[in-house]
Amino acid sequence: MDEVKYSLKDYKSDLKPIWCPGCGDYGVLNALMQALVKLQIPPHQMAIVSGIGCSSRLPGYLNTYGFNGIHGRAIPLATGVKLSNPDIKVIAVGGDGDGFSIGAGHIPHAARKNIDMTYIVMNNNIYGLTKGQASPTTPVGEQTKTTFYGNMDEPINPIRMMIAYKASFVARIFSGDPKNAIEVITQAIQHRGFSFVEALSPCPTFRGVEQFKLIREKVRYLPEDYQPTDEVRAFDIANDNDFIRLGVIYRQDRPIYTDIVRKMQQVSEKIGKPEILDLLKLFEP
Amino acid sequence: MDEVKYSLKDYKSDLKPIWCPGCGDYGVLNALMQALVKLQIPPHQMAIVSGIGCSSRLPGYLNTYGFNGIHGRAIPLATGVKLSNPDIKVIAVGGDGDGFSIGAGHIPHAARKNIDMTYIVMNNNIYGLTKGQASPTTPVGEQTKTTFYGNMDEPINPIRMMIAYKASFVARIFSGDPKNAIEVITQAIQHRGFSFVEALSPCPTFRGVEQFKLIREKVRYLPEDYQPTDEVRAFDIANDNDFIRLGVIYRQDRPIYTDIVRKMQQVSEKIGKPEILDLLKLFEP
Amino acid sequence: MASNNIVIGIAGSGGDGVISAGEILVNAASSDGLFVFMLKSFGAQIRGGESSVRVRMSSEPVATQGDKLDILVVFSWKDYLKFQSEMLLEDHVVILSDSEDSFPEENIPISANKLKNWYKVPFNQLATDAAGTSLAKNIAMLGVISELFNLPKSALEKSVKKKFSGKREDIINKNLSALKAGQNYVKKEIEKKDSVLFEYTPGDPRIVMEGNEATAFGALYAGVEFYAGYPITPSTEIMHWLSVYLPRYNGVVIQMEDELASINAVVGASFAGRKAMTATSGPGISLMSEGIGLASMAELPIVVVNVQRGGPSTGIPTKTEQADLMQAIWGSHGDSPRVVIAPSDVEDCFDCTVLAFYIAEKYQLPVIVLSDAFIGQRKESINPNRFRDLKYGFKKINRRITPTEKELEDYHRFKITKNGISPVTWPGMEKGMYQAAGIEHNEKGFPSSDVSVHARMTKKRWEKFREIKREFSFERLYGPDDAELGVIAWGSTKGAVKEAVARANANGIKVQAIIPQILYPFLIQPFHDFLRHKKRVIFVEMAYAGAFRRYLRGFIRFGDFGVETVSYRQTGGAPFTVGQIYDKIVEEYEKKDA
Amino acid sequence: MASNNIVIGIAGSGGDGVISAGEILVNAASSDGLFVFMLKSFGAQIRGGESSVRVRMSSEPVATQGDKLDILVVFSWKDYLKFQSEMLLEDHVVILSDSEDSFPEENIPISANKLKNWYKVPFNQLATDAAGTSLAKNIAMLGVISELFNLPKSALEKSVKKKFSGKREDIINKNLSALKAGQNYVKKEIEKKDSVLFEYTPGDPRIVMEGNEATAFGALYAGVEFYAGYPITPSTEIMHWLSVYLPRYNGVVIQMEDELASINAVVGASFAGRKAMTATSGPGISLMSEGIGLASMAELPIVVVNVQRGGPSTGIPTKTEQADLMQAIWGSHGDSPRVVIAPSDVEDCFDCTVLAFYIAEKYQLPVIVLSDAFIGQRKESINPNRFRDLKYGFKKINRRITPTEKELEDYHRFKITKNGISPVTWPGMEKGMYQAAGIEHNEKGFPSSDVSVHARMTKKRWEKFREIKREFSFERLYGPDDAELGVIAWGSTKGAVKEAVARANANGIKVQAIIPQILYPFLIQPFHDFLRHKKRVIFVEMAYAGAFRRYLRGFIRFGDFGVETVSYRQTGGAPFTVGQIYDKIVEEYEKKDA
Ligand SMILES: Cc1ncc(C[n+]2csc(CCOP(=O)(O)OP(=O)(O)O)c2C)c(N)n1
Ligand SMILES: Cc1ncc(C[n+]2csc(CCOP(=O)(O)OP(=O)(O)O)c2C)c(N)n1
Ligand code: SF4
Ligand code: SF4
Ligand SMILES: [Mg+2]
Ligand SMILES: [Mg+2]
Repeated sequence: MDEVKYSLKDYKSDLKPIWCPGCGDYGVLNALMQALVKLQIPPHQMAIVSGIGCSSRLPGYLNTYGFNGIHGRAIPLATGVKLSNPDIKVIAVGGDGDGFSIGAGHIPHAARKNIDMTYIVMNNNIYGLTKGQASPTTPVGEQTKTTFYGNMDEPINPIRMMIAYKASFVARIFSGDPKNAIEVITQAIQHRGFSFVEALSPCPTFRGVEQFKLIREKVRYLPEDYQPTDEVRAFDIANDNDFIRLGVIYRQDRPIYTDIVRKMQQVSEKIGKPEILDLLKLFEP
Repeated sequence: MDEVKYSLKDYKSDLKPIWCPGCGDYGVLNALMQALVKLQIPPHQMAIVSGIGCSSRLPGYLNTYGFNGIHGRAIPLATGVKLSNPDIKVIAVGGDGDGFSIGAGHIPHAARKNIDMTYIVMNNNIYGLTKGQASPTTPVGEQTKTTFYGNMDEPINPIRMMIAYKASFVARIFSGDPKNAIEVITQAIQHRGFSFVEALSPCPTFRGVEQFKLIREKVRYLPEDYQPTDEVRAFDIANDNDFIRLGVIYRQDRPIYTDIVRKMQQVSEKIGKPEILDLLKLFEP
Repeated sequence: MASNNIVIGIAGSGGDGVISAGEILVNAASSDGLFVFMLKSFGAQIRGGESSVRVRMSSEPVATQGDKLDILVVFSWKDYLKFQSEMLLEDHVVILSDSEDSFPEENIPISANKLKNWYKVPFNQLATDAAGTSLAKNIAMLGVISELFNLPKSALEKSVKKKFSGKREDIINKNLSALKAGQNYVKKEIEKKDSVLFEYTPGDPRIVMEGNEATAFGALYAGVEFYAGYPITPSTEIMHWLSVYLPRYNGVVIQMEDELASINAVVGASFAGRKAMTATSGPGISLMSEGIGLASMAELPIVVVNVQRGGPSTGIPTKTEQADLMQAIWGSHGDSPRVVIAPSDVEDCFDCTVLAFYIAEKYQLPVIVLSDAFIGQRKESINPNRFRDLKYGFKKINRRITPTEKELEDYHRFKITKNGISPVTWPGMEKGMYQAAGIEHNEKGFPSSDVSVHARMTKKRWEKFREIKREFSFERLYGPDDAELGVIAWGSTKGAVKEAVARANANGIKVQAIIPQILYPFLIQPFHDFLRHKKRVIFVEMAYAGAFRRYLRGFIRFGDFGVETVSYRQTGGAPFTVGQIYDKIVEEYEKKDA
Repeated sequence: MASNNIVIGIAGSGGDGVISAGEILVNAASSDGLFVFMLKSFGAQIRGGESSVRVRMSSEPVATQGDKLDILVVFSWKDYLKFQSEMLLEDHVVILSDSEDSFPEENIPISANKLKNWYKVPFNQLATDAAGTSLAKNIAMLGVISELFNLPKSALEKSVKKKFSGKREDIINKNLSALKAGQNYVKKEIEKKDSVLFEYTPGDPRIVMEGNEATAFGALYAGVEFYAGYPITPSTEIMHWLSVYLPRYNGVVIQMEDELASINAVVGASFAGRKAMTATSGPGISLMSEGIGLASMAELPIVVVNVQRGGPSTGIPTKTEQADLMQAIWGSHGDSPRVVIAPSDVEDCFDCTVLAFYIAEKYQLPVIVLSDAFIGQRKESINPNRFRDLKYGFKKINRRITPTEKELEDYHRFKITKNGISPVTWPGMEKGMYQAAGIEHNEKGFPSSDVSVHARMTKKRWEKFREIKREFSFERLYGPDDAELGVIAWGSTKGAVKEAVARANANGIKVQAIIPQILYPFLIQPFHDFLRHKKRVIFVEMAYAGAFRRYLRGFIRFGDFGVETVSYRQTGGAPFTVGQIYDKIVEEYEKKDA
């Protein structure tokens, strides 16, 4: 990484973000671009994939290959891209609704398979794009467009879920803390395997401007001596009762899916790789 | 529960199970019926709901209200039933594929909302009904119809997932240990809230007759002094490295969804409950 | 020019209060008994982006937004540009723009003759002077136009008060001052040119509804007890509304994790005996296709509202289209009967939803209400008394039929009957336990893969269609029966077709239109009657692939009537204008002797 | 009775080796160059339930399973009863049953005249004596029938050997002994009655394939590189096969968590430049409707195989039906172009899959291959040389077109071109970065909700259809052109239609059938040609609601040809028999002068 071939402007697309003023997603976009500059990944070697939501607009703001897919399906879409071309850096992004509500069924499987991608969820505790309904991370009691009498649903804890899913890299950043965010995203992208980053990313429009302050007050870095390798300890510290922890909460090195696939292909080829039409032998009576 | 009004035959339907000889699901069905006898729940006050799979055939074998729905959707189907009639005991059942693969996205939400139902997953580590493909709990290395070169996917840990989801009752039984199974299912049904029971339920047809023995060797009850109220401890003991623990691994008492809904309805009614057509006032200019 | 029918467009940025102004105007007009039609339009930005509103008011019934603007209010020309194609101008248009807008005059893309009545008004200044805040500039603007064009003035005052009711007294007063200031400005500064002058006599107040509200209200009226849904534009208002009001009537509204969950929860609720519904749009309806098929198979009444939007895929969520027709009818795998009903305006959203519950409960099958963004999100003024005496009134919408004591003795949930309808029980009923299933089953409900059982049960499920075709007909005809030119349209294109047909007949061009409400099953008799005198028929639809045309031809042998057919269609986004349809009518009319 | 065309049915329980016996028979016949057709049928039980197999062999080409059995083998009458409606008997049928079966003779539901050639054979005994295990009773049975009916004997020996190859030598030998024992039993115990005697001359060996295997093999042949899927009956064999062979050619097969994930992974793989596909059935295809629409919108080539089964909902997973036609065409929301192709037999599964890749890659859109359980899971013998010289051969299926260097200088991924096809890049290509999207977008790929952009881009996406209609035609006609009676059918009903038409013409009943392969876009010219001499046309489909009929009428104005149309359809489960179609042809033929 001596030579700086790609600078910020190389990663920036011609589209101007249409997020609201003060939206947390700006910070996440910036941190991601800074991380890319640090990592010097050639833009054409990347695919940024998303679902639908304000946050899912992010791929359009980057000058890489991108796919703004359908609501909730960023992860399988990204899986298809990655397995088709293991050399491509694949980053999936989206919102808390996109990922934890409609997309919830896909995450455990990408995580356990350890598909080599980075998944950044911009969690604003609300549905932004559809103008303010409760999301799976909306706090209890909150009034939203669908919870006139106050939200009654216990919010999920994404970090704990990811640890339970055996995700091999689990981290949290805050859009209002760019330094930490850049560092953590950089590590997430470098990680071989499924890396998950929860980005606390306020939505001033539908959660009020106080949301930013409330988060700022509650976030803490991990204890100095914290080792992110013990899943039980990680599960414990992710409890979110007093503080919301920022940083790499859990990580583990284990084989990645594309490597395993490659190995399988090699074993398979050894069995035999005849001309396709010679496979007709299989059907001889 | 002094008077025994309902006996086994009251819960048994006219359909004879068509499961294979030796299928673990027989044991689960029996344990469930025994639990119902213990609990003396009137059959017409129950709805047993399922998805699709060998295990999902279970509702048909009970003489209660039942719904053999579509693959992966037992939980939302059950949610609809329960919220429509809180007096009905709702039990959802199904397989590991039905629940943890195609249905995986629904579980966290029923769990966090604490919808008052019991969910029994008959885990046989395989897709039975479709004749032997890998499921999310199939061990690594296993050859199945879709994993000719051996399964490469790290299996999920359902118990850990459920704890991370804040399910308020998380337990495991073994179809080959009826006594424990009856006891745990009874408690699960009694529990107010979302109760989850993983039933280890071998599939001799597609996982071989050894599966039963292998499970038998690995299962252990929880330590005598075990208290199922600490989620971190529960998460830890659910690691499955050495033993597979049977019993109630985690439980918590918190408000159930239907109670909260009722309260909301009361608040709402207080605001006013005019004749429907009087609501036209709302649209006056 | 005096007029009893006026179309006003307003364009600006998020902060300009464009939509509020439109709403106040609509309310004022409606409380003076006028017929009102209001359309909103936004850019893709959630906040601070461009927005526009178009209000048509008239002392005669109106069926569309009006093709062109009589009055255009521009807070910022830059924002107006984004809507230019949606906001066409009459030649006599009067334009009012903010005099502080720095947009270079030479770049204003409006032909000089239209700019002849152009006033630059210091809206900001007026607001700041009168109310102490530029936030009131939209109210000042209302003052200006009400004075200039003779819009309902005292009603406007009332509406401003109502808008800010609940706010502090001084806020109300400040806004009233802004309104006054606007009016005074005109009196002082503008030498009144009566290029457009609105004339009307106040009547009984009308109420104002959006289509989605009418749908939600219709559901409540029909006795809905359970709503499960997942937010999606442009349908979410239905859920918003019900989440406030349904709990009051002991109903349940639950936001599910996705549309798969929503539809299955709705099916579960119906199994539990409840009147149950969901509403969604494009992507959501695609996800629901499996669950809708389950309801067909399990013979459970459910109502599914699809507020169509621009497609395919995510498409254009905020814009309208009519391209989901065939999916509504055939969208699930297998022979899966469902009824499809299409509302054609705001009132009809109410009627169709009520009808949907009636049919669903009576026939025990899914009913799809095929609305769209154009009707779902527009406002119309409605006579409040129309709801008092309705055909499918509250009392008449019974719940599904339950078995008699005798039938319960040997209960066959899916008993084969002449009309396919079998009495149904639900959990909690002491006798009558049964298994509902998505798998093929016999009359008892037990699973069966027997070929003859499948044949019998399939027939049973479709027999209901025969009965529905017997029970319903429709008569939604516009224009003279003996016209040789016909128009067949559906859903939200009704408004433009209706006005175009009226205009054509007024101009001596004989044409008749027919607009079905129940689309599937296909009620053929009214079409056969309609075709008796026709030589040529135009199919109108707001969709590219022409599904409606194929659909009609699949059921009607136009050749047997010696009728030529022409397809007139365009992709969605902007609804048809009356002029477009009118021109097409003229074009085809002129061919008649060719 | 000598015959070169014989239909054998075998029924028994799981342990009886019914299916193995059928397979050995098929292999034997095929290696002697015979034309073979084999159907399996099972009860709902996974293990130990009833099963049956039907094998037709002939020295002439066969297109169906044969309506009735010449030979029936019954290991257990109880099991046979479950299949009675699927296993009709010729009057001259010869029945062999297990002499140890304790089923009461008076309960055998077969008319006396058919029971006249009924042999009770001690299959168990023969097996135990010869092989030391009753497991070999199916082989002993093969010995019996081969001797009795003159079935290919030495080929049978070879097939038995092959079946047990890989097993211990003595197992092979034991089975060969069982075969012999069966043959000897006949020689000794049965005084040969030549009620049915098979006559043939051996020819070049043919290969044996199931439709799903042919589909999988076709995909490999067409260069598929990525398969994502989720198991579902009756399609899973496609995934099974590819999961073994595709990795060998550096391809990837991944089992996803559901069909939503499968289709999106396939779209992702296509975005990454790969030839990608999935296969599913009923419920799975409903779940994929949103993702298929995404491929339409993002203009990405994908191949989706739908092996139709009985519906609606979970329906009858193991049985066949043709009720997904309209869903294939219109199943996604919005105007979402996709091509639909229907294979009509096992070979055609191969051809259609290859064609699907050709069209998908060339036109950059989803192609749906509409197979069904009847063709997907049956076996047919095929001339292996037919694969050597194919129209859409390996070399000819290019990948989608990529942009030139010059085009890359100002790359417009969705450039509007005359035929709607624009050059495409994918991740890894140094220039040509772009954003794919399900949201409406301009030529560059940037999101747009502009009405005119939507109109232009929608048109672009559908222009491809015009070109496809230019590129393809088809000629699948059976019977004389000048017949006044016509039959239009599709997919798996081809076999029965073809044989019925042949029989009718042989009997002096002039009739012609047409069976399209590409169903959508609708290639109208061949139909117009076909209709030239027709007065009356029968639509044949295995579905209750009659979607095919509606579909055809939507595109063809039969009235203009003066053609009367008749719909002949039945629910799925059991495929049409030749007799059914023949009778319908006769019935309609006789009406011609009425
Ligand atoms: C299948 C489907 N259902 C619903 C929607 C509507 N929709 C679009 S974005 C969204 C949720 C947005 O919330 P989130 O994912 O948290 O993103 P945010 O806007 O908050 O960044 C919804 C419900 C859709 N596009 N597709
Ligand atoms: C949408 C859909 N996809 C796939 C299927 C096919 N299918 C039926 S059951 C099943 C999996 C069965 O496995 P599991 O849930 O573990 O149940 P088991 O048979 O092992 O008890 C599958 C894939 C289906 N019915 N519907
Ligand atoms: S609505 Fe919220 S999440 Fe969306 S752009 Fe605005 S601030 Fe950001
Ligand atoms: S296949 Fe397996 S799970 Fe299914 S019934 Fe047989 S043993 Fe049980
Ligand atoms: Mg969000
Ligand atoms: Mg299983």
